[in-house]
Amino acid sequence: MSAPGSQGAEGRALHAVPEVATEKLTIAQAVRDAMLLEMERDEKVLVLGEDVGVDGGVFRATDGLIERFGSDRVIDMPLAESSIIGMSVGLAATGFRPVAEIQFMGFVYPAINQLFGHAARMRNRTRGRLTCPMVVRMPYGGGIHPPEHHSESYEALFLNTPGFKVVIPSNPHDAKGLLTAAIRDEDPVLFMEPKRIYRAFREAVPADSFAVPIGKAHIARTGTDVTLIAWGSMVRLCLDAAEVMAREAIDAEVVDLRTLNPLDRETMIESVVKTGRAVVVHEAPRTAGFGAEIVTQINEHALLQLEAPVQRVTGFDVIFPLAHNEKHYLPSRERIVAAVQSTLHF
Amino acid sequence: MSAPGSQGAEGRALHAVPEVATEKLTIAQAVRDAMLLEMERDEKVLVLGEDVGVDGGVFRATDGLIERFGSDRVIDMPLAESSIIGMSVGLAATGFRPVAEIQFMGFVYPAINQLFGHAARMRNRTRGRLTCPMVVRMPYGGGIHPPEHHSESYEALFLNTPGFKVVIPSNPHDAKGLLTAAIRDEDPVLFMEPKRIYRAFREAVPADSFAVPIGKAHIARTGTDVTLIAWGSMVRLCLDAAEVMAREAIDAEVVDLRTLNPLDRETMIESVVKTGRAVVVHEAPRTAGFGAEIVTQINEHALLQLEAPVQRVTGFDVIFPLAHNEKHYLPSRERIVAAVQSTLHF
Amino acid sequence: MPELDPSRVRDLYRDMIMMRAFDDKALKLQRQGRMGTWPPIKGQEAVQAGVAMAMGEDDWLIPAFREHGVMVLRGVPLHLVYAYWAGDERGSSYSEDVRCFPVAVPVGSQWQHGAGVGLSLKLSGDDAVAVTFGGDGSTSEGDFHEGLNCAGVFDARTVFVIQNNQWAISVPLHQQTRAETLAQKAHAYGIPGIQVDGNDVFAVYAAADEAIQRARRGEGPTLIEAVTYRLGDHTTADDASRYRAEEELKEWEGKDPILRLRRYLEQKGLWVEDQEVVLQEEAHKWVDDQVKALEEMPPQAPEEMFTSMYAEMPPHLSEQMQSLVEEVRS
Amino acid sequence: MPELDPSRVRDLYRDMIMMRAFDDKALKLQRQGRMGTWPPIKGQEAVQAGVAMAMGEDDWLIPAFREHGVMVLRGVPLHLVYAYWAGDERGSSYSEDVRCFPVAVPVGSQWQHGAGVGLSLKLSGDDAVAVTFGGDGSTSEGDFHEGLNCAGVFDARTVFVIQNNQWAISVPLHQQTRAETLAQKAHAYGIPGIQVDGNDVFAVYAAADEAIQRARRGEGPTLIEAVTYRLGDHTTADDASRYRAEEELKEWEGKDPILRLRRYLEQKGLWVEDQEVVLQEEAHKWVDDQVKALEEMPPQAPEEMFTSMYAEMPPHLSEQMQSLVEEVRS
Ligand SMILES: Cc1ncc(C[n+]2csc(CCOP(=O)(O)OP(=O)(O)O)c2C)c(N)n1
Ligand SMILES: Cc1ncc(C[n+]2csc(CCOP(=O)(O)OP(=O)(O)O)c2C)c(N)n1
Ligand SMILES: [Mg+2]
Ligand SMILES: [Mg+2]
Repeated sequence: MSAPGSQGAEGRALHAVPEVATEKLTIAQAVRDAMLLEMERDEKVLVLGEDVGVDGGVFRATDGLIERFGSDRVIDMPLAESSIIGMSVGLAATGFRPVAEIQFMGFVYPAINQLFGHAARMRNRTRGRLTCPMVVRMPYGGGIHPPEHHSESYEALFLNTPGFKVVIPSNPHDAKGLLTAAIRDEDPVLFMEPKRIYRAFREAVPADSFAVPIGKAHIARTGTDVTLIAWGSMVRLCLDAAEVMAREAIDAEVVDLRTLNPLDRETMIESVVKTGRAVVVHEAPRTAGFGAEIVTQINEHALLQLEAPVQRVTGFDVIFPLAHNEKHYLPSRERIVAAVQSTLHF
Repeated sequence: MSAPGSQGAEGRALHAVPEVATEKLTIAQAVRDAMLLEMERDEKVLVLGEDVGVDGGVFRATDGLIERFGSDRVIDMPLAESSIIGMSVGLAATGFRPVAEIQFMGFVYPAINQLFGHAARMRNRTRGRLTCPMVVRMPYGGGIHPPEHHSESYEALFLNTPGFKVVIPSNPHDAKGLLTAAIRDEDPVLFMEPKRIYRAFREAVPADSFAVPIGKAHIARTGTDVTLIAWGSMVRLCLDAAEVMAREAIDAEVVDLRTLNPLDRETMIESVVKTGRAVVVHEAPRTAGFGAEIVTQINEHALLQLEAPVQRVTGFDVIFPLAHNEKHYLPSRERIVAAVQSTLHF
Repeated sequence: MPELDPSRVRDLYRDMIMMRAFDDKALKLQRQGRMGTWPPIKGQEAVQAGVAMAMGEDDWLIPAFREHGVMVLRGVPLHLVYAYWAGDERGSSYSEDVRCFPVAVPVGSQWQHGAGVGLSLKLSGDDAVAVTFGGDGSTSEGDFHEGLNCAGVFDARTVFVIQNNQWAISVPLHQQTRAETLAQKAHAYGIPGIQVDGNDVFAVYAAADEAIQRARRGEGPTLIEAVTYRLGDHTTADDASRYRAEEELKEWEGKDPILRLRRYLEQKGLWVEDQEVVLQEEAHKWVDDQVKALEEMPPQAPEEMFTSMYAEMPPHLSEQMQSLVEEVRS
Repeated sequence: MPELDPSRVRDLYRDMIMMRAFDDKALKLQRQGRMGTWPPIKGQEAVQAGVAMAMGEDDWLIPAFREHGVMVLRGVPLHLVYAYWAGDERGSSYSEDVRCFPVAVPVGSQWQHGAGVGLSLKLSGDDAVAVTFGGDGSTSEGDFHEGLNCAGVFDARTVFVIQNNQWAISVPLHQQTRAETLAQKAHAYGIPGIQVDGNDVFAVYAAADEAIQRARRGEGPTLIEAVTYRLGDHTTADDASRYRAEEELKEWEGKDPILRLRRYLEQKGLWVEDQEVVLQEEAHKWVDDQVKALEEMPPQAPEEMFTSMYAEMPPHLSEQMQSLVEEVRS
């Protein structure tokens, strides 16, 4: 099943959306929509987490689901992340499809043992006898001025340990389609939701159920001079930067990776081969962020086509600052433009 | 305080060791020696962990310490990794210097919340008012055919999250000197011990206390044709591969990073600039392993001097196999030689 | 009821009034966009005042994140508490002689620090005690279990105080555990557990005093469950009316610990309206001064995000800091 | 004592003899280099046989790592148990109708799986029960707490069995917790906890039977603490004489659950030497056959490390697998 129409951020449709009924949704609503439709389609799909029931989730992503499906399928868990995942392992291995919510990515740490030690390993450990088809939803990233631990963008944590798929949508359409695909996936999928743009904009999303395939990147903007590679909320920042640069006749292509594991190397390399220049953008700290893997793969597969070293625009190697200094930490349009300039004038 | 004499692996002294009293020690013994001397020097140094007391540690790294220092300073902890670290945070912030042992790196996951959420953040969070001078010792890596979860080499886990130093010795001399420095350090240091070579060989190590500075790489073998970059047990493998290649007139330089954070970029880049070729070797899975950061930094700082793309010789992107398939997973001399060949014939 | 002389009882009342005043102010500041997310303490003042009064000068406080009251009573300047919740790390950088940990946001993670500090005090022969706080929800985390279990094993000089305000965001206590009380969880660790009415400041004081003295004598840790109620929303980002019945709130507003203590004082003839007026005025003046102090703090330099990462700044961080400084300057 | 007819009592004895035989054999294989690290079950046979007998056909078993006895009784072929500990993942790939989780090496992590499976069974209206094992040491992990607490909240169809063999590698129980019993930890979760003599197979059976029936009736989880003793080393990589007194071992050797049951059978006239000879022979033949089956397993292909990573192999893994296949072939 594939996406009936893909688009970049707000209104930047790249090709026509086929005629299907659509609704204007935010990312948070699209996420909810995907869960709702999958729960209707498959009674084995459960939602569980802290405050996901009566409260409807602290970001309202599960709003109304408990009224619709009852507390046996929308489960308010005790305050215990290790159990949210550990019990999901038990549920998934015996036939359910849990969609677990970790309230903020910064609170996934107590669950790491269950994620790394079991969820990611059950299939391989048993050579396929027991599996863990489950989704772990986690709002991630900065930009909302919250207290400590609420701004983490720690995708790299899940990428050196095999067994997960890691999916990060950048817009409402993909949020719905990718989450649908994640729920139907036979393996554990970490689904990171860019909270900064949860409600930042609405977009027409097909009202029916559809899946955007996991493992396929999306060219969010075509261009010829440089490739910007990003995921989640940084995609929008890249698109903004591209607009700014367009005024100076710099034509940037923006690759929205959408899935970090498995990575769509082909799409990414093709773009870089075409443009000869690349900048990778992420919110996480610089050192050993997933940007390093991107740079490395480009170097492994397109070194001779590179006109300049690939640049990284990232967070700094510091603890994510509290509100006052947040803006100085996060990648900005200006930093992206400066990095592009430096690849152009290498 | 600096190392009174550095050497590569087994017997490959690069420059003369000054005349100091030495003992022939394994890495495990050198680790013990460092703890013992630091405990004698500073009564605030404590050792705590599972089976570190009466049993002397499952690898005997704390053998005899409890007899010498008593159970108030060598503490057999309940089976609770999160508490080993969480209590160490409490101890360190109030004046002690805990040296915590995690029995195997695969069992550090329950402690991630305390490590990432607190140990790494206390200084920054309080702008220096409370600090966490503590060492977390973890035997890591494959090669000993143990049960599941006993072979992890997950340094990358600790490198995208700021606040730690990450140190990995490759020989008894450095094990003693680096651990001494780690215990004296004012910040949390993750000290990963290559269990595969815990007792594989002995080396002359100064009997007195000494520190090898954290943050300095070591040229374990000088060469002109290619730079092999590694840490821990992979350094010996690189040295072996270099010997093999020497017979074919390929002269490899081996950089033993010793510290992954902060990384000694200068030494590494200097070597690559000299040789024009590099291969990075690690046991961890390939994707998003620390090798990617190495490749990226080389590309950022020496792209024009590269004669060929930097190669990675790593574990595969799979769960570390049980004994039967272990040898097929781990980097081998042959794979290193093949990677070097491919950089030479690019 | 323990023998507290009238002046100390009035102190307790004063402490609680001060808390209520600064909590109200924080909510106002938040609505005005001058404060970040704020977790109100309204309704929980008796727990915090009672425990604070039982603590000795050198005792350590290890808070979770809803302990501003006790933090301020232990010596953390209010303007720094405000600064912290307004998004300034310097808010956790109070002076060395304030024996208080910073706020611990990851729920439950502070219990083990309490155990660790309690062991530290025991090992160093320090006479002090570590008092650790947490919420009812935090008792579901594995760290609660580990912290209390380890404290028991090591006879740590630690007192564990649960502010059982009966809700963890939207999750009521009976969905948190099947145990009838939280105090009985102590049984799992072979340590004493006691449930007290957390809106009765005397009961809290008595329980805390006994537990702290026991720990000080080296007789091991105690768990105190103080049953209270969160009269406000979980935080300023929450809307409790989504999940909490109006009647329940009303009922507990009637049990407001401040009203209760005031009624007691009045009955005993220890308090008259004039005093109330003076006290309220004093409270508001103090809070206003603290807001002023907050607003007079020079802005935090952007590079401060780098300067406390390590005792010595490594080269790659200096580079990054330099790039930021240049960017900000230009 | 529950009413077990003589043939079932003899079955219990038989089960325990079988366990002892395959455990002994594993140690021999290990010394010969034909087995990896092995955690012996010697001394703990009564717990495992007693619980296994109380389990219904469709019940799930969620083991830790020292439950080979009960695993085999629940239908895991012994040669696969051997294969697993010899370092072959196929050892955890038994047939679908064996309702048994694989070994969980991270101590304590399986408790939550037990809670999850118990909830799963409840939600799907399955009549079965989840029986989860763990050691005394594992009760110190946060996951124990969380698993039992959640099982309590959800009335999960789960029975938790602690094999309290009194040691966690070198750490004796009194350094693991200050609680006098492990059973009393159930109190923290509002669920029943019972301590039984784990070397008395009837006591174990009775407690397990009651708990399993209770869970099956939907009345919630139970914690069983079976007090037993690890007569062997922690694993073949351990030397228990470093930390354990010879006398203690001797004392417990006298309480060997197999001897004890045999004495009972003999006293009741249910067992004679001839039967023992036949049984021992049968046991050894079975074990030898299983060793043969182990050794007849075709070697695991190196590429098997790739083939079960995901339902569908992603391109980068195919590439890596290809490179390995080529390397092995050349
Ligand atoms: C590990 C973790 N998970 C989730 C959260 C989000 N969160 C913050 S407070 C809270 C509820 C805490 O409840 P309780 O312990 O009862 O304290 P209270 O808020 O009632 O004071 C939650 C779920 C968090 N901060 N940390
Ligand atoms: C999380 C974790 N920490 C440490 C270990 C190493 N380890 C294996 S078994 C064991 C002791 C377990 O004791 P207990 O739970 O009593 O089980 P027993 O070995 O007595 O059966 C330890 C520390 C591990 N496997 N997992
Ligand atoms: Mg609460
Ligand atoms: Mg045990």
